[in-house]
Amino acid sequence: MGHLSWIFVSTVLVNNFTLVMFLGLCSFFGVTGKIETAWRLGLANTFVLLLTAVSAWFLNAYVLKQTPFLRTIAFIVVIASAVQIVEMAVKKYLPVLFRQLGIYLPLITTNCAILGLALFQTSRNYTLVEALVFAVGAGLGLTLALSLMASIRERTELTDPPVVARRMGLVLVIASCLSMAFMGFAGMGSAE
Amino acid sequence: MTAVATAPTKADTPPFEPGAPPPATLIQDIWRGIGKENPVLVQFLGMCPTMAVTNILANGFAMGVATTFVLTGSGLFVSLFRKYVAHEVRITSYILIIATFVTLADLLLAASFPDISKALGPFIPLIVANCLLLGRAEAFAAKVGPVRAVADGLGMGLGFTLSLSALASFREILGRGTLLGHPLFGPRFEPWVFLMMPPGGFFTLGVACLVVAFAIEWRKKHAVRRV
Amino acid sequence: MPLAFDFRHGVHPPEEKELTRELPIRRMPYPDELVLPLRQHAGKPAKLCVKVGDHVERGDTIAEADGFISVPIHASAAGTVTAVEFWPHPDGSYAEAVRIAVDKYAAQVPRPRIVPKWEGLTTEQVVKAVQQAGVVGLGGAAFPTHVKLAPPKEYAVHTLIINGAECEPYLTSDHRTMAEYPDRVLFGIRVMMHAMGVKKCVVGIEKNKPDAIAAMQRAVPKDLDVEILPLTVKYPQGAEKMLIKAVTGVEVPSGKLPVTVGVVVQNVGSVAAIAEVFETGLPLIERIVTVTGHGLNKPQNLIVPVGTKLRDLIAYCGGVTPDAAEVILGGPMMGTAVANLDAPVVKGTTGVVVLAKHETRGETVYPCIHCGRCLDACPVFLNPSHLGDLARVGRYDEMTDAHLADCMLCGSCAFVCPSNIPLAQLFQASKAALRRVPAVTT
Amino acid sequence: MTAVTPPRLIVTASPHVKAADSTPKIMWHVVLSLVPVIVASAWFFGISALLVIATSTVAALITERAVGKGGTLGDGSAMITGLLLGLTLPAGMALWMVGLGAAFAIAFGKAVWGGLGQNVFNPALVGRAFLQAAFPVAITTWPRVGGPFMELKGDLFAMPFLHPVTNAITSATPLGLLKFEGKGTELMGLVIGNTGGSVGETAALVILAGGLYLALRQYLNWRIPVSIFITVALFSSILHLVDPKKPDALFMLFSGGLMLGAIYMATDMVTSPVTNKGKWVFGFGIGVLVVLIRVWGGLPEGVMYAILFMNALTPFINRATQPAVFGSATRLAR
Amino acid sequence: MSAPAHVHGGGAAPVPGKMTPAWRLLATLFVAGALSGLLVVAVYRATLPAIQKAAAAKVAGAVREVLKAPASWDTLYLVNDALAAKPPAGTDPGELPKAYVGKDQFGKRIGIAVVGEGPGFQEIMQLMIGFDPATGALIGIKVVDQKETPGLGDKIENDPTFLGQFAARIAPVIGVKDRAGVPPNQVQTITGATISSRAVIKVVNTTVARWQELMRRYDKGETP
Repeated sequence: MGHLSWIFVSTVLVNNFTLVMFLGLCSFFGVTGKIETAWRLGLANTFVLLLTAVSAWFLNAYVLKQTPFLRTIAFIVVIASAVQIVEMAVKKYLPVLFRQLGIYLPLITTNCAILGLALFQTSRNYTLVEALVFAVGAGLGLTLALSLMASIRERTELTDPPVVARRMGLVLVIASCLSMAFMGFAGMGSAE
Repeated sequence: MTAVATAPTKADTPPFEPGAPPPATLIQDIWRGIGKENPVLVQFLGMCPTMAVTNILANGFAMGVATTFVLTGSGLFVSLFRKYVAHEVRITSYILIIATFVTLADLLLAASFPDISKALGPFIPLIVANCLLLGRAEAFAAKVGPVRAVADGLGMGLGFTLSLSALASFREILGRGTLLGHPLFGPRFEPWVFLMMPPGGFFTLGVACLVVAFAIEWRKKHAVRRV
Repeated sequence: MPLAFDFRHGVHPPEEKELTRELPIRRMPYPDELVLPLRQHAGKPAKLCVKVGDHVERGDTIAEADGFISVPIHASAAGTVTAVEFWPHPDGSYAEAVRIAVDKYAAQVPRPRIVPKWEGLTTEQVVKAVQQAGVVGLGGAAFPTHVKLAPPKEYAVHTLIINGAECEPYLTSDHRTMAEYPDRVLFGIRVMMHAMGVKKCVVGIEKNKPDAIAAMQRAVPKDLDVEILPLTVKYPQGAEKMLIKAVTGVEVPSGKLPVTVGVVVQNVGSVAAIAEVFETGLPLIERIVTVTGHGLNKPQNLIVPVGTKLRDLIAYCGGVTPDAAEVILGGPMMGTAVANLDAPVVKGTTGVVVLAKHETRGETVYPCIHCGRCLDACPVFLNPSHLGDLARVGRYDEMTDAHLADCMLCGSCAFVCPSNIPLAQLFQASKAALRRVPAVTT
Repeated sequence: MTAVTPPRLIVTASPHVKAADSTPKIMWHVVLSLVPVIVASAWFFGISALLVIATSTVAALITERAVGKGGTLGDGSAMITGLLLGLTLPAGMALWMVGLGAAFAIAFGKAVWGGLGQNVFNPALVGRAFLQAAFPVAITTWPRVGGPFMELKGDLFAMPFLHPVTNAITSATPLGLLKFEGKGTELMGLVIGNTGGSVGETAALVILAGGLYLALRQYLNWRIPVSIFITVALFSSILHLVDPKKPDALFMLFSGGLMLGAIYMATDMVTSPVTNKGKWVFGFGIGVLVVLIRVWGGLPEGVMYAILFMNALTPFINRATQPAVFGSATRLAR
Repeated sequence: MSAPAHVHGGGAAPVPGKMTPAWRLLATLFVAGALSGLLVVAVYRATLPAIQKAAAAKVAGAVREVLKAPASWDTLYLVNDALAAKPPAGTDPGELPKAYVGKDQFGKRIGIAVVGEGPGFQEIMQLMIGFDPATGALIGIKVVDQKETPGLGDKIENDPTFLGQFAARIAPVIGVKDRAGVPPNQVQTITGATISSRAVIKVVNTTVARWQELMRRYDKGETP
């Protein structure tokens, strides 16, 4: 249990997927000042992360044992397919949810956070339960980072930054500051 | 040339493809990725590796070379098969091609430079998820001949490598006081550890963006003055 | 009733009322010329019914009401109509106005007229009489008073609230009216309660007017259920919704009129004007104006004929001091600064304040530091800081979502703003911008 | 006969009068209230403390002049950033690092965002977090309290880019002692301030007095420090009751940068919530994070990171704690 | 490679007026999959020896370092919580935890080298630990993988005096700020990197304890 909670805390705060591991930056920088969008994107991401964690785990355990060199290809293809199946299923059976999350699902396929999760859980030899905790933590961490970025940008959209900072400069400085703020969590859980 | 004269030549060219890139010389195709459409500093594509591996120059450079390899290889293959790939499954096919080349890059790197391969870890396989690759395949390689596709891939790759190397050099020089592992400033140099850490990654790219934006503004201002 | 006699938030601007608080109301002599704009009230402007060269007696109708939400305008003095032309209006624009050269040697006695006997009149007749007399809200908004006397039938009005708060700094006209003419005010209340069939009336007076409170309390007749309620001294205590909250503890729902909670609010001055109609038969041709300010030599409370030019009024009050900088019609919180002293006193002019340079707002505007003082000041619980940010970048639609419509432009936010951001002005401009762009129907 | 018309009639929008406070006035009062803290720092750490604070302030002002919008030195905000950054650094820190930190604070904590009022993170803390990340050893080398006034507490004048050669006697902060060696510190020392630590954070009483002055003059919002203190006290008391080895509430309150952070950093108007409810939430969040990081984190002190993290949440808190409008359905339902 | 083909063949939304027959879609993907598979397998075959050699050299180097240059070593495999000299059939020897039992030139056991891991300041750290299972005396330690703060926490890897002092200490060791005298169970932590130092000590202690027990049982003849 202690191990699982360490994985969780470490993934959400200490090694936040976006702010420390640099995964899923496209959506992180692409997110505008709309918190609702960030939440939905985060939620959709978490969902896909969970899906990926499970499918990647089974792939590793039963299919890729003898052919580890096919991992990258297998993961990306399976993730893409899984997302597409889910997209269709959600569209058919949960149209309300689809309207909220649907447009993000295809984007997520090429989100490096998803593939990164699969690769990291493989290289760390996580069990299925650990992988699930890892996925939830990663999703939560992504959602947190996205929401923080969105709410800060909501504010900076009302301000008047210098011309040179308007395009990406300020966004990267924000990311840097956020990343610094997360440095305070370093060592959490290993200090005892 | 008048419109009448162009009509027959049009029939000889391949069927019109919407969004096909305008014709250009090979040099232009290569130069585009380095300058005006620099994937890192202008288009902000492939940010994850840009920041994750640029803490030292060797890693940044290796990542750049690996990406260039994948860009060129996948560009070539996408372009070669562009007429045979059905429209409905093209993205899947592109991903398959890209993933293949990424795997090749991963294996080759692990065989030749095991230390760098270990340092880059999962970020080599993660090249698959770099939007730059799918973007170039879809927007360029799938619409032009193999030579141009390779040129474009090479250009984009060079632009990527150069930007990554520049960022990585900055981070390594100030963050460690070394370049490619060689100490530059002697033993009393105080490294700026900040640049080695995640916020330093965001910061370095941020500064690069500010500098690029400043240069653009400066040129704009001076262009106006000249007029 | 959790927070009676008070409302939450609000500000405490310096009162500055001691300049004129003790000065009895005096009558100003007629100036040489009067200028009567046809637009002096909320609603449709009056319709002109005299022509150049006509001789008018004091109290003669010179323009008629145009519809129900409109009132006639009467000549404030005997004289000759010399022109009907565009003239500087107190709101800063130019508006059609009737110029009357005052007959210097006239006795200024109004034509004999029938004084209506209020006891026998129905609601409709009282409303008609009040409209004919041109009475409007004298608190500043100049909304025709008779309209309020005839609230929609679906609402049962149970309480009449008389606004004697006079929360604007400097102004003392309502204060002096209540202190000097309490009987007239109470007579007006009696007529109104009769007309509206209301059994209960509360007069809210800020506690900084003890003499007015005492005078009113002494004058309350035994047969009327009138309560004189001392209120906390705070701006904007005199705002309609704040006053209702302070008196009844009920909040008027956002976007609704006070009648929805069974309350009608009238200003003290308007009530006194109604009383005048049923005492003397005279229409609203003069009003009590506080002429004051640290930039003025002789501050006074004056009965001023409507249409008197500010130049004449200020000259009568001894002119301005060398450091006078800004002339304001109304109170300094919500009044408008005038650029042209030829603009006349109109029915809604509660006071004329001449501010000295050191009292005016500085010119430097700093960036918003999000100190949150405006949130603590806003009586309607808006977030002026956020609204200000939105206004600056022109995101008016989002301002609507942030309840801009509830803003009553009281200026509390701008008053407390340490960065000197003209929030009230921004909001006024945003409201105007939103009115110009009709909502897109989806 | 006096003039009827004023010589120059100005026409402004209403309201035409204004409360006496202005933004520069608030800022300069904060500066004023920091004077005793600076004096206390000089008392404990001598000339070194003054050198650090002066360097930081001068560097901040120069940077503001260079990259700011122009004419913004007079509002006093750059001065505050410089002073506060200096107060959070150890007395023996090489001055080139101090100056660099201050420049970073102004350039990337403020100017890039658009200047005063537009930044989301407290600039002084951005500068300090940068220094903490860039020079982790230098910023955690705490000189010992006391000694002759003119004594240099470290290699203050190390050449830029070179690391200081320090031979000064160092000590540990109370929090460091507790975390790494399991040793406690006398409460009296914490309250008075003769313990190791940043130049301006040790004298808890002086800081409290400054905060009280500002709170009484309404130049800081008392809700933030009070909610931080309450949260830290309650949370750490509970932990102390469960496990007596964990520090008690008084130690938590008076050690480290909590006082300085709660009173001067967290209350920065620009980077804290505007709503009163939001201020309580903000303070609560800082309190919880401080205890979490101090007790379970890898670092001995977490006030800076707690405040930075809550700064990041501030736009969100603002959004979530909008007051209900007068007469709105939510208010009427109550 | 056909599984994804099914999915996508069925999933692609047909464009009205431009229908591609399903067999073409499948064929496209099949050809692409086959080609890429061929390519990957070929390169994998070609590079495998080099990769394996590099990995083996790395392990060998680490073992040599932490056991202070043993003459030779045997490999034991951990299967089902017990050690075995040979990996059981059907398991992948590359995935099993291993102990390298070092011997001197006379074939006498001088100690074992094992990999231990645990949470560091930021991430999991991996150490190769050489020790004498009989006494718990440490022989040498090498950091295999760590992501500690550069310039500070990474001194656990780069500062030879820190790792060097573990030699000849007896596990379990404790970390102190200033080592007083020569108690055999104390090591001095790195100033400014106390947490990382302690993480190393923790990993050393838990790893030694675990493998001491495993070795004891192995020596008694227990097999999986």
